[in-house]
Amino acid sequence: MIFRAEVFVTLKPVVNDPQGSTIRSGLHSIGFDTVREVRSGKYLVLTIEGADEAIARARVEEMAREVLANPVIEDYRVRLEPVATAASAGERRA
Amino acid sequence: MIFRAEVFVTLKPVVNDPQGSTIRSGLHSIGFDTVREVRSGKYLVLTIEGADEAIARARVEEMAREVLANPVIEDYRVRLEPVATAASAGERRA
Amino acid sequence: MRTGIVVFPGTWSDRDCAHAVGEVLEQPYRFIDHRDRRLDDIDLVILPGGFSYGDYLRCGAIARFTPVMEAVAAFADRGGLVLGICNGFQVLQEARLLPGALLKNASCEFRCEWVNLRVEQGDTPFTTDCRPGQVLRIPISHGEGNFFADEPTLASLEAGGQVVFRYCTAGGRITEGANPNGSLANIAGVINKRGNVLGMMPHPERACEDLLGGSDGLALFRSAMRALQVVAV
Amino acid sequence: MAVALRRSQLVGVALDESEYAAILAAIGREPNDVELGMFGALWSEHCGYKTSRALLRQLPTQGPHVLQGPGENAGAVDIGDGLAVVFKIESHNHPSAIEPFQGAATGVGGILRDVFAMGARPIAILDDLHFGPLDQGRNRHLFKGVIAGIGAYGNCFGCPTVGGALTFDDGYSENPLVNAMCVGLVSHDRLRRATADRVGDLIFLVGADTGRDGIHGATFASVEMDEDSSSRRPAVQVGNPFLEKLLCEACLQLNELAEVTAIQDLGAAGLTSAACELAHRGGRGLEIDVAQVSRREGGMTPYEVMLSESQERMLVLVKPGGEAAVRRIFEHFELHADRIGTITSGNRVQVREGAVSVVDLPLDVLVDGVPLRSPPGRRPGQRATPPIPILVEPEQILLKMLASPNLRSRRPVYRTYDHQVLDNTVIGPGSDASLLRVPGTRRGLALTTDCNHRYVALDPYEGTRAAVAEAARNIVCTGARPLAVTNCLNFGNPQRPEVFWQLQESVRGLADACGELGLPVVSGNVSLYNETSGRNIPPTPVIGMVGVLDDLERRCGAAFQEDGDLVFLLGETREELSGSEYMVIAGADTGGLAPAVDLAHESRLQAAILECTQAGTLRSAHDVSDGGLLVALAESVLFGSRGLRCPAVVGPVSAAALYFGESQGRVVVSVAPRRVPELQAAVARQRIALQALGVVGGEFFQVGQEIRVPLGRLREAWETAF
Ligand SMILES: Nc1ncnc2c1ncn2[C@@H]1O[C@H](COP(=O)(O)OP(=O)(O)O)[C@@H](O)[C@H]1O
Ligand SMILES: [Mg+2]
Repeated sequence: MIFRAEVFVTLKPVVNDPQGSTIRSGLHSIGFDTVREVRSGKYLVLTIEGADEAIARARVEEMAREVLANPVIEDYRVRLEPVATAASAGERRA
Repeated sequence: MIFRAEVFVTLKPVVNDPQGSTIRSGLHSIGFDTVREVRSGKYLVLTIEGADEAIARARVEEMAREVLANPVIEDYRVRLEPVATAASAGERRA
Repeated sequence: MRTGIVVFPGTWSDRDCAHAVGEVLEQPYRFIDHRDRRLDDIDLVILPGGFSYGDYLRCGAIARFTPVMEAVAAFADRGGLVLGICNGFQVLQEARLLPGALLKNASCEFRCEWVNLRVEQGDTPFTTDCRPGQVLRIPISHGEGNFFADEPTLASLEAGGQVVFRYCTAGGRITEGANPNGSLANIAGVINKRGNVLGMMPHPERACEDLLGGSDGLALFRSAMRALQVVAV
Repeated sequence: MAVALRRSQLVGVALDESEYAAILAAIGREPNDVELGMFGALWSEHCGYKTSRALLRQLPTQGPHVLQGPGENAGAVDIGDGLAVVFKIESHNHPSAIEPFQGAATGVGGILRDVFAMGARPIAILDDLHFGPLDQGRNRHLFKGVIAGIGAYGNCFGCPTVGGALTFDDGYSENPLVNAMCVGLVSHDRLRRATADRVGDLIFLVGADTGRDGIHGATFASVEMDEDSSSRRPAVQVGNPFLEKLLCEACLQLNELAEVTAIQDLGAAGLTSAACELAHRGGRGLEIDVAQVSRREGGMTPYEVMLSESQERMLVLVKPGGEAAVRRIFEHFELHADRIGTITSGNRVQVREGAVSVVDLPLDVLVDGVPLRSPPGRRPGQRATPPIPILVEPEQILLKMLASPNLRSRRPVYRTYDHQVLDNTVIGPGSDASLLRVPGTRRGLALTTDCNHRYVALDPYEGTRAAVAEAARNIVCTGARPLAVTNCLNFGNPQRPEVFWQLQESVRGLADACGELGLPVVSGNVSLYNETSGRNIPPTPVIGMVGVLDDLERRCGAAFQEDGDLVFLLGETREELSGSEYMVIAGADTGGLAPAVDLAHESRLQAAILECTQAGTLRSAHDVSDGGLLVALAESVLFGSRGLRCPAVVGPVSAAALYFGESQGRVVVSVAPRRVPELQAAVARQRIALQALGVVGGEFFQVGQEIRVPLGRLREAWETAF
């Protein structure tokens, strides 16, 4: 089976986020002054094979923990859904 | 009212994604060979004020369209939810 | 040639451009603050390299909204000469003054090294001092210089003769090996339809003195001076 | 207060019982938590230098050109034309071991601030890096992260990374060394000292908001143990090079204002160290209201504010009435600044939170009162000289050496660093020393960092002298005169007698070498406790050196220039292979004696080289170091892409020592045939041995009958990827 996994990688709340704060002040200077805070993160979309959902999810969790996120400063979240065919996986991405 | 907006910025399917393919080959090299494809993107979490949800959403859409994503190479998606109180928004930060 | 060198927060090639224009070519110049809208005394606007606003969102994404960029757009509209170098190129694309976009280098690494550029158009205001096909040695220094444009845009760039520089071998051949960042069709620099706004990833201001390894970059500034009817030095 | 709690707090702030007793005796009462935290920080090894301070007193710090020696944020030396070069090297080893990218990035950020705090514009960064072997995943991860972090910070800030060093040794596994050196320029009359001598001056904190970054974990836990600290564990510092760039430009403008009396960066121990050292240097006191400090997070305690190590922050001292003038500059750069206190007369540091007093301590005790430690040192048993593997197939060995991680081309690393920005880079990374133009003058600055840890491990005294001598030789090979030294003493746990002995011997060697070569030590940094799971790093006293070249037209490179030029070796080759790359490649145990250093010979050698470069006699000069003679020759060949023909190289030593020995005090030069007499005269005057080796040219690297390598093959080996 083929799955589409979304991995959301964010900085731990206590960690400084220069990127986020610079984007925020940028938005303010353009007039988007209702923005209180911006936190920046990574968004990864994986297409992955797996015998079943549990197995695929376990693999993605493992990758996120070991490679995709930096445990010292980042947290991550995983969302996973089956994909009918590789083709439609392509569509979903768009 | 205060809202928490998630903005997902991804590269258009026609745009090649060196970072995504680098991550993919990295994963393969350490045995995560069930990964067919990786697409890399940005994940921004905004805390924003607005009279109501519709207004807040409109502002975020506007920011995403004009600033957060580059229409030449990127697509974006917005998810928005109200945040109970300023305090709890504060907590999210701290 | 009165040159205006735009300074955004995070710009760092401003002083190098001033050195090339002011010290090496002995032309008058002034720095233009990103909040400044006055360009009436300027013949050539340079958007220098650097990391405007840290390049934190996207290179040039925030700089594009600064007041000076409104003025630069109007200046370009009046036919004024605009040269965007590295980050300046990225800003011009974000401002839609030039087509396409610049992605992460294919290597996903920053690259600072001398490269060879083939001059594809010898008749732009920035290249009249070069023969078409001439090879210039000029350094690059960027992490996101991987030129991209969708097919129709790319086709019209090629058809309209808007591709000004391509990465090439020392002998002038366009090869994959000579492409330092994965740019489509080895594109290193493009000019707008009207032919007065040039964007390029390489740094000509770093190639203006043999003491620093080469002076091929002078050709661009000298061409601009010629275009502006300044007696060439 | 419960004794048990105190005990654990002492552990937390890394003070011992005797130090705590000293505090009680000095202030006549129990310090409160915040005060104890501040003592812990300023009495720490990092800020207090309690184990190294006594040793460092041996170092020669004076000289006719010295404008500022140790004691300030960086040292400063006159280079003529009314200009001063400002420089310092600093370690970020421990943070880089935890988070390599951010650890290295913030290391660069910290040393940049030390330099622009002096009023100098940073013009160059050098990075001296040491890792464990890359076949171990963790080491590779650290290597990649550190390189990326240094590039990310320097490239974004816009200061070129022009040189440094990179070595691999199992002794650095898990405990990488990340030393960053920054060099800046300022005119004499603009040189700043971070000294508060005017009572009533206003203290401004400018730059990043203060968050819970890098507050010592153990300290934190023990002091805040009664509170819920789960959401408040110390955070790895994340650098913001963009903000640092704005801070730098702002500080350089502030430096022009008469209203500004001092500028001080915030580094280790944050506000506590910066504010207290600033006031103490001027013999004043200070008063701070932590409530005025902008926070990144809610609910921060005075303790956290005083000890936060949030990056990209500076203190600016302003005369009363000067506030408007400095505000204009802060606003121009869209920087946030808080007025947090004032300089007071007398000798007290007083910290309030609004109306509530939280700290009231005698400043001299806090900054200078730490009891110095002099733990016992013991010389370890010398390991006998191992049998020298006899040299078979020298060509294969040569190629193996050129491909080895310690000798192969560093281009894959330095091409990820912007090494050209600011338009001053005349000789960039990859050669002996880097050479920068001094803007607006004919002068050049030569920069290098050096340390062969294997020699230091064999003999800390001799090895450290070798590091100083090699650094000077690298400077001289560009045609520049060595001027002054900065150093970063990276050692293991000094409470182990063998390690403290290494430190003692190394500092003695540093003092002797700098004394004999007439090179003042104007700045530096000490990094101890580089110990992981009981293993201590090899002793690594990194030497940073700056030299001046009065006329860039007289510069010299390491690359062979012209076919037909004649190649010579200056200096003597002895039977010295211990600690050499050859022994490592041959898999032989690295025991024995470090190569001997004869500093009198070294000075004469360097005088001869300088006489020749001044006269324009030489076409190239290249220092013979790691890998020995053949590697040095191969490098000059590869730099210049020109072949070399040497008829048999002969000498009174074994073939191995002749080709790959690492005897000190040697340089390989190339000369146009008609100028050979000048070279001969110069070396004769200085009584330096001169040996003709061969002729530049051809498509091969050829030595005697046994070595004949096509240049392509030579380059292929040398350009092996990491
Ligand atoms: N090994 C050394 N040799 C000479 N000076 C040193 C050495 N180690 C530290 N110093 C000097 O001691 C002072 C304090 O060092 P450090 O705490 O690293 O400064 P900072 O807090 O500004 O980074 C500096 O002036 C530094 O130059
Ligand atoms: Mg300092």
